[in-house]
Amino acid sequence: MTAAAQTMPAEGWTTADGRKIGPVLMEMKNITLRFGGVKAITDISFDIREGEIRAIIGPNGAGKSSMLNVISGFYVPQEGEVWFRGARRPPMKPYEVARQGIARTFQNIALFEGMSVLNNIMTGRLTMMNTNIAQQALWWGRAQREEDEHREKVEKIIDFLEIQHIRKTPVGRLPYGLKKRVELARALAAEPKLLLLDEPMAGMNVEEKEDMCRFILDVNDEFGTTIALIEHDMGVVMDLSDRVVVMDYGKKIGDGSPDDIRSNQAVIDAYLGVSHD
Amino acid sequence: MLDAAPTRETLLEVNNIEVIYNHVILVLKGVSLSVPKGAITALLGGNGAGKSTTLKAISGLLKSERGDVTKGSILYRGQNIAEGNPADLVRMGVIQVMEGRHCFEHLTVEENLLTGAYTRASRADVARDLEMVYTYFPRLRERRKSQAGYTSGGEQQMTAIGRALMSRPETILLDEPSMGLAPQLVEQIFEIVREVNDKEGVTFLLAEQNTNVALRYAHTGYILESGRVVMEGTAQDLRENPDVKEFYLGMSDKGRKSFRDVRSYRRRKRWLA
Amino acid sequence: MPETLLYAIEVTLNGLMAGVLYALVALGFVLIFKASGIFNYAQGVLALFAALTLVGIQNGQVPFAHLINAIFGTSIHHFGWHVPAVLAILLTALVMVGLAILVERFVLKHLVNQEPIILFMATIGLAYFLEGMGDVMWGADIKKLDVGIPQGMSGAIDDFTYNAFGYGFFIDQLDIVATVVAVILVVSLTLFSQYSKQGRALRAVADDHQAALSVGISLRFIWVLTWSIAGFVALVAGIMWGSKSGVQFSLSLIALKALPVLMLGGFTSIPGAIVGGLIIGVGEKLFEFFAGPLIGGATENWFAYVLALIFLVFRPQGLFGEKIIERV
Amino acid sequence: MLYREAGDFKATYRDDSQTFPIRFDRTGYYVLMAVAFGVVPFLINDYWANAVFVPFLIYAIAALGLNILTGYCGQVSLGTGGFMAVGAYACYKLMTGFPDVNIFFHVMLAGGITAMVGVLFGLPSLRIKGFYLAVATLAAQFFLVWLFNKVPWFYNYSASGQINAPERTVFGIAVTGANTPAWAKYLFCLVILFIVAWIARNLTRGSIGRQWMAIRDMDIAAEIIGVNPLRSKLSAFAVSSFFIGIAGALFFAVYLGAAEVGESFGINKSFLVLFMVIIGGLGSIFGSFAGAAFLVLLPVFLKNVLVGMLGWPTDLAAHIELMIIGALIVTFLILEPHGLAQLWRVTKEKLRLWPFPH
Amino acid sequence: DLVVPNLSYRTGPFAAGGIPYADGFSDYFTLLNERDGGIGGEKIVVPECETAYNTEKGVECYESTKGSGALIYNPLSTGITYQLIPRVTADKIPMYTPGYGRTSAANGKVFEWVFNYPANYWDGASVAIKYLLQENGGDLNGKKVALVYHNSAYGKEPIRTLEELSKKHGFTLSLLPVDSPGQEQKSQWLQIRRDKPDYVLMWGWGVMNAVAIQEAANIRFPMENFIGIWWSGSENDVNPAGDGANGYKALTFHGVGMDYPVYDDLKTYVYDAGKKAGAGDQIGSAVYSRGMYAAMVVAEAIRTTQAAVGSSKITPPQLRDGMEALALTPERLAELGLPNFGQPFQATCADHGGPGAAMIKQWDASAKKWNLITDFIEPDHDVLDPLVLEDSAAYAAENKIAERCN
Ligand SMILES: Nc1ncnc2c1ncn2[C@@H]1O[C@H](COP(=O)(O)OP(=O)(O)OP(=O)(O)O)[C@@H](O)[C@H]1O
Ligand SMILES: Nc1ncnc2c1ncn2[C@@H]1O[C@H](COP(=O)(O)OP(=O)(O)OP(=O)(O)O)[C@@H](O)[C@H]1O
Ligand SMILES: [Mg+2]
Ligand SMILES: [Mg+2]
Repeated sequence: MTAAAQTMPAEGWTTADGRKIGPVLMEMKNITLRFGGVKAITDISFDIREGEIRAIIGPNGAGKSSMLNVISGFYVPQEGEVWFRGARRPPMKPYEVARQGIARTFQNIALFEGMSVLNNIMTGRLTMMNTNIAQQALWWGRAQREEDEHREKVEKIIDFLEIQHIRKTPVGRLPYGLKKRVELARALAAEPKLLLLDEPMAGMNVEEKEDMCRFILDVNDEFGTTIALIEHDMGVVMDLSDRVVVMDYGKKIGDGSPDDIRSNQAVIDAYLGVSHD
Repeated sequence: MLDAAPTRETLLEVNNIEVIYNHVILVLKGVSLSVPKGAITALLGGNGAGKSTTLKAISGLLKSERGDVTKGSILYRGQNIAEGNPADLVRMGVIQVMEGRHCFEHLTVEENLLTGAYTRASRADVARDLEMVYTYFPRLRERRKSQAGYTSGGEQQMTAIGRALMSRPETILLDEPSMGLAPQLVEQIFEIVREVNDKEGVTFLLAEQNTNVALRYAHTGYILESGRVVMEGTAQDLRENPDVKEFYLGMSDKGRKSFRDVRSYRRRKRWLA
Repeated sequence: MPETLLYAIEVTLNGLMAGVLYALVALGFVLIFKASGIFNYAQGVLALFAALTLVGIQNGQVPFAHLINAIFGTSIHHFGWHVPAVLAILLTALVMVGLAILVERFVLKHLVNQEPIILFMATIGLAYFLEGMGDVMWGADIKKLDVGIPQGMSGAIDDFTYNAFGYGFFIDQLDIVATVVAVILVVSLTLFSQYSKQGRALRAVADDHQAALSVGISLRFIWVLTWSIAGFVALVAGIMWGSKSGVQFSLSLIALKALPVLMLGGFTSIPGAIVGGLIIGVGEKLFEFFAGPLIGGATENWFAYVLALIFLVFRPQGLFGEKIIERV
Repeated sequence: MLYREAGDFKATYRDDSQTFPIRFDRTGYYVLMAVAFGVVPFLINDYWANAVFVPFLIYAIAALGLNILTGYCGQVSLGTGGFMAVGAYACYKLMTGFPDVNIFFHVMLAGGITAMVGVLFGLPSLRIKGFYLAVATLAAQFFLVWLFNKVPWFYNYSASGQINAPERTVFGIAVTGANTPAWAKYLFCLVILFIVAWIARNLTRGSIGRQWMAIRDMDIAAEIIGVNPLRSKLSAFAVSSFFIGIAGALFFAVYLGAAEVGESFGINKSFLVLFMVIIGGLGSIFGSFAGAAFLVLLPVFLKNVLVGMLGWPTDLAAHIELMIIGALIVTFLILEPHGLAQLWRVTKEKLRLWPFPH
Repeated sequence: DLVVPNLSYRTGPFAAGGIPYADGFSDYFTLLNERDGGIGGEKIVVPECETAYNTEKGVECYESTKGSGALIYNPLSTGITYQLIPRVTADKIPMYTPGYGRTSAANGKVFEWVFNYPANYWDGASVAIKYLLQENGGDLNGKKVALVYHNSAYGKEPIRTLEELSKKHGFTLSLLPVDSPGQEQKSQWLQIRRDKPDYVLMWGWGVMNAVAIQEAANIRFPMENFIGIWWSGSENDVNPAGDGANGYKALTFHGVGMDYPVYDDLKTYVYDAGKKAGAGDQIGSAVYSRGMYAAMVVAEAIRTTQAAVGSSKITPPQLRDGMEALALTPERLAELGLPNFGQPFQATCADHGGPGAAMIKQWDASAKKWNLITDFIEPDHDVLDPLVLEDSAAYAAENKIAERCN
């Protein structure tokens, strides 16, 4: 573990550009995950603090996506503990995890292809809608009011992400980059405490990446959402993140500020190849 | 680095094609390209510009997505292939690596690679090429017995590229090869592209978002926007074009800017409104 | 040995044989599913159509006689010749290949890369069509099918077991033939799909039509090939079932007996079809034999499904099916 | 441009999410309703009621039910026949057990009972997916048919196991039994269909509907974003079976008047309703109507053309009818794989652009 | 013209039985039209409608034909019959279901519009047992009888009667249902092999018959102890088993073979004139002659009605009266070219069921023909009549029908 990581004050600190990083929100303790003979994650520990942008990087197959899956409760690690908001998280179904305020996007876009963009984003709010089936069947009073309220929130997100024009389009027809944006919108709709992004910029050109960065920064800034992201574009990672975890072959080989990582020899050997400017 | 020599004969020629999906959605509005033999040609452009559609129109995969080439022609070695079926095209030496991996989930990584050699007869050659792919991608050797559906995103991408190499094609249509790959590997893949191009004279047409890398390795390039070609030229010219620099390479006059700064301003200039 | 045990053995043996007959039908399903991810609803009708064609050819029936007579007011029915069984089977196999080509040409080709449920739907249309066509071609009356397969109790087994256990077991000779044929089919098809290049291509097509196209696999060839094989398997199933009950409409309903077998064995597994068949055959026969009289009988239909259901709860992809890949 | 949406702006979200956002459609819908409720009852005779309208209305209810389960929630079911049988037998027992209660409540209660049975057989859907799930529903299909055939209590110990619907009235007018006027049958079914379709529409546009569709499109992702798969699948089974139970009750009580379980509610019924749903369009309310209309009307139409007009022998006509239906299904699929509903949508999209091709 | 619709099935799972029946029914009316110019000068029109043995299609056929002045219905399906009973009652059109349908419809006091003479399922069950009694010197005590039946309303019909009879005669009855269509009967026949019943009765239809006979032959069950109801006694049922079927017995309520003068007329006026209904290969088969018998009874009823109302044009309610007044005498049968073909009977207002007598026929596999081996055997009315009364009374109560004919 790098020196920087150890010297972090427990209650948080303020970054150079004036954002407040709070106390630890989520902590992974000694996670080990195996699939039959394949060891996807070996004894990894790290934490995510409130309000920060945390990057997870590493070569292909290092176990990054698997780590996100552990956080969202889809994979159950053989060993290790997950701590969330200061308490140990008991074994949980993924949908219960979602209800705790953890939303995410997926590496291989997982939108609901049969639905329109609007409906896809509305699914993000399912955890917050609670009229019962009889009320919805009648579509009177509460059900309709609830729908309108949530619709309003969703429209805000649509405006924010600039996807008004495709609101009613079935997502199957969208080009890759827009799908990624819709996925982000769906995750944002859940108003999460912690937002997990799995390669949000893959398949985008610089301009689109810039847009995406802008959204991520704004979310982080305006809603105070904590973000953990996996990304292969080092420019993005280094510019955006407050702290970076580096994984290789399921093991953690580095953890610290972007600058620490850039100069970490193990990381350079395993991942960066050349030292990035 | 050699740029497109003007003497090269044209291998693949796309003439003013128009593509419509589902009989209603017009996506390509007259795209023309010519791909010189033995060169690396890059197809650049933003999301939804129609890069993938162009590649699919060439390889004949469009029909399987209910798309149709309604105008124009596509010539390969002077032969019209617009109506051809993909299998015949592979026999003619054109193979496509599709965007988004498209591995055979239930087959193992090795079986995936072997299916790439479906059109080839000699077992010995196939075995040799398998070895070659494993040398290019050592990670795949480790995972060869895993079902492709369970490998990581990057591993699937390597499998898809390796699979195409296994068919010993004359022309490879590569759709976003760098997507989801670690930076080191991106370089490596482009190195492989260059090596295959150099040594075996394989022609490449590659659609890429990663303009930076693509223009470093390509000889010529086309820029597509909203279904139209808005710019073409040698890689060199494109790289030095100020607009390309700004929109596709993310460089301002002062060199690369930080992604953190993007919040302060937004560009919305376009060739086409 | 106590009586009940002897009966149990006899029922088990017969259950195994019945299972083989189910497996023959299930095999056709598996092949097509493996090669294209299509759940072929028409498989039962295919068996009926094959059997009808076989009998028609054997008896020298004029195809479409009824239609011709209705339009031209003629009265033709038979060519007046009789084709030997072996030749008739060969001709029917050819007809099935022709059918496969037509199916590819007019149906599958246009539905590349569609979702499974839509392909399933297309086979429903096909089933309607073939059912109507079989009737128009050869008539809807019941036909006797005889290709020389022996039927009835096997004397040899009866004698042998009588001498050995003091009780002669009943085994139908037809079932023995069916078993032998099924074993040959299963072994050769397994070898084909597991170890040949075409077999690998077949599985690739089932996974992803587009990707298969992109590596140069000719869907047309693969589909014609598998539908031809499935047609041949349907012919075999049609012969076995048709010899038992005559050839008529109900033959197409044997597909319903094959469904639980298929699900239990796994949609993609050729050996699964046979193992599933055996389990279902034995299970339902034993249950009907021992529990049936207590609860009113005719339990076989639902019991087969309940049995399959129990297995599936523990192995959702069937006994030998490919694991359903669940990833994000 | 004949058909357009320009100039039809929406100021509120509520307006924006109404069922027929385009004025042209809305008008069409009101006209259709006016004809269905106000004109048809005066013109209808026994033939049109019994051969066309009543079966169409009842199958539309069943198709709506199955569409919720298969089209919206993605759970393939081949148990429709069995669940219709539950509805029918429940209705029969209620009708004979409580003759003084209004038949309308019997029908609704029959739906409720079917919903419970549906939930029971829906339980395996948590583990078993795709076509494999068909096994669970098929088990339901065959088991239920067997049960109603074997246990005499269900058919009130009649000699042959047939059940007969006694006469029951609504507002003093018979809706079941031999003396029911054609228009009463028709209206009774129409009213119920109207209610059911309205409920289906409401459920599918709200959060429950989105849960179903999320499960259908990608169940794992749905679970990760917070959908409880158990609850949404079972609720789909419940709602779907509720509708199908109603359809079964009407099928027996109003349409057939007498039924025998294996014959009226066999596996063929399951397939038939599934075909309706797929041909009509999975995940589409309109599709359920279109599919039911297609498979009820087409055979009658073809029969009337081939036998009635062309005078072909009935058997030849029946066989050729099968061929035509089969060929039409395949043709439609090739034209538009997502069913009649999608064909309709694409046609509208083209109309909107008309006279320009794109 | 007089309209007699023919709700037939020439497709679907039971086409093999539906085809000959429909041919026989139509051909007989064609004969009357061609030879006699119809009945009483009125041509008989027989519009055919395909039901595929499917109740819903049956309803559609009924509704589409009833408007055209249909006089009487004969749907050849228990399921469709049950559908139509309330409908014909409301529409006041008679329905004729010889040898099938709802047994208790024999009680004309309750079922005003339904006729099922000359025999019904319960008669059949009783005749079969009577025959067995004859074979066993009047004593069935301790004998075992198994009933293999189609697991449907049709197949279940005889159970009640057989249970009563088993009590009366002291034989044990075991029940073996076979699910439709009946391709697979291994378990049932293994059970028979184990239980070794002395006799097996069968209520089957369609492919079930052929498979049962084949399986019986397979396990070497003595064929002469295997008796089928009349619907299990067609050539199609025995042919697939070949020699194995030799000796199989079945009930019949009419004659077999082609040794009746009417067939000569059929040949001259219908077949040679190219006016036959079907392919023409069914003539003389068991089910064909049953279709013909049904047509003959309907024709005689029409004739009786015409005589009674004094006009050649008749209405369905008048035809009902004619059906109730129908007298089928041996002389009349001989005149019709069907001497001794059926049992003579006289219907009444209360009696819609006829005498219920039937004969036993046996299959000769080498000659490929049925031989009658008994004369008409009367059923056991002491047992049957109370059952009919009980069942029809229940129906009357449920549907609030007042008894008539009193
Ligand atoms: N469900 C699973 N079953 C078997 N192996 C798995 C499973 N999920 C992941 N793996 C394996 O675990 C390893 C880590 O996979 P993971 O998807 O986490 O990699 P990653 O770091 O996200 O890589 P990439 O950058 O390529 O997406 C890979 O080798 C993969 O094959
Ligand atoms: N199957 C389809 N049906 C309808 N529209 C489609 C289909 N596939 C693509 N499109 C549309 O065609 C346009 C071009 O898409 P295409 O995939 O070719 O873009 P691209 O340049 O490859 O973009 P990306 O960089 O995101 O991959 C997009 O607007 C998309 O919405
Ligand atoms: Mg990953
Ligand atoms: Mg693309």
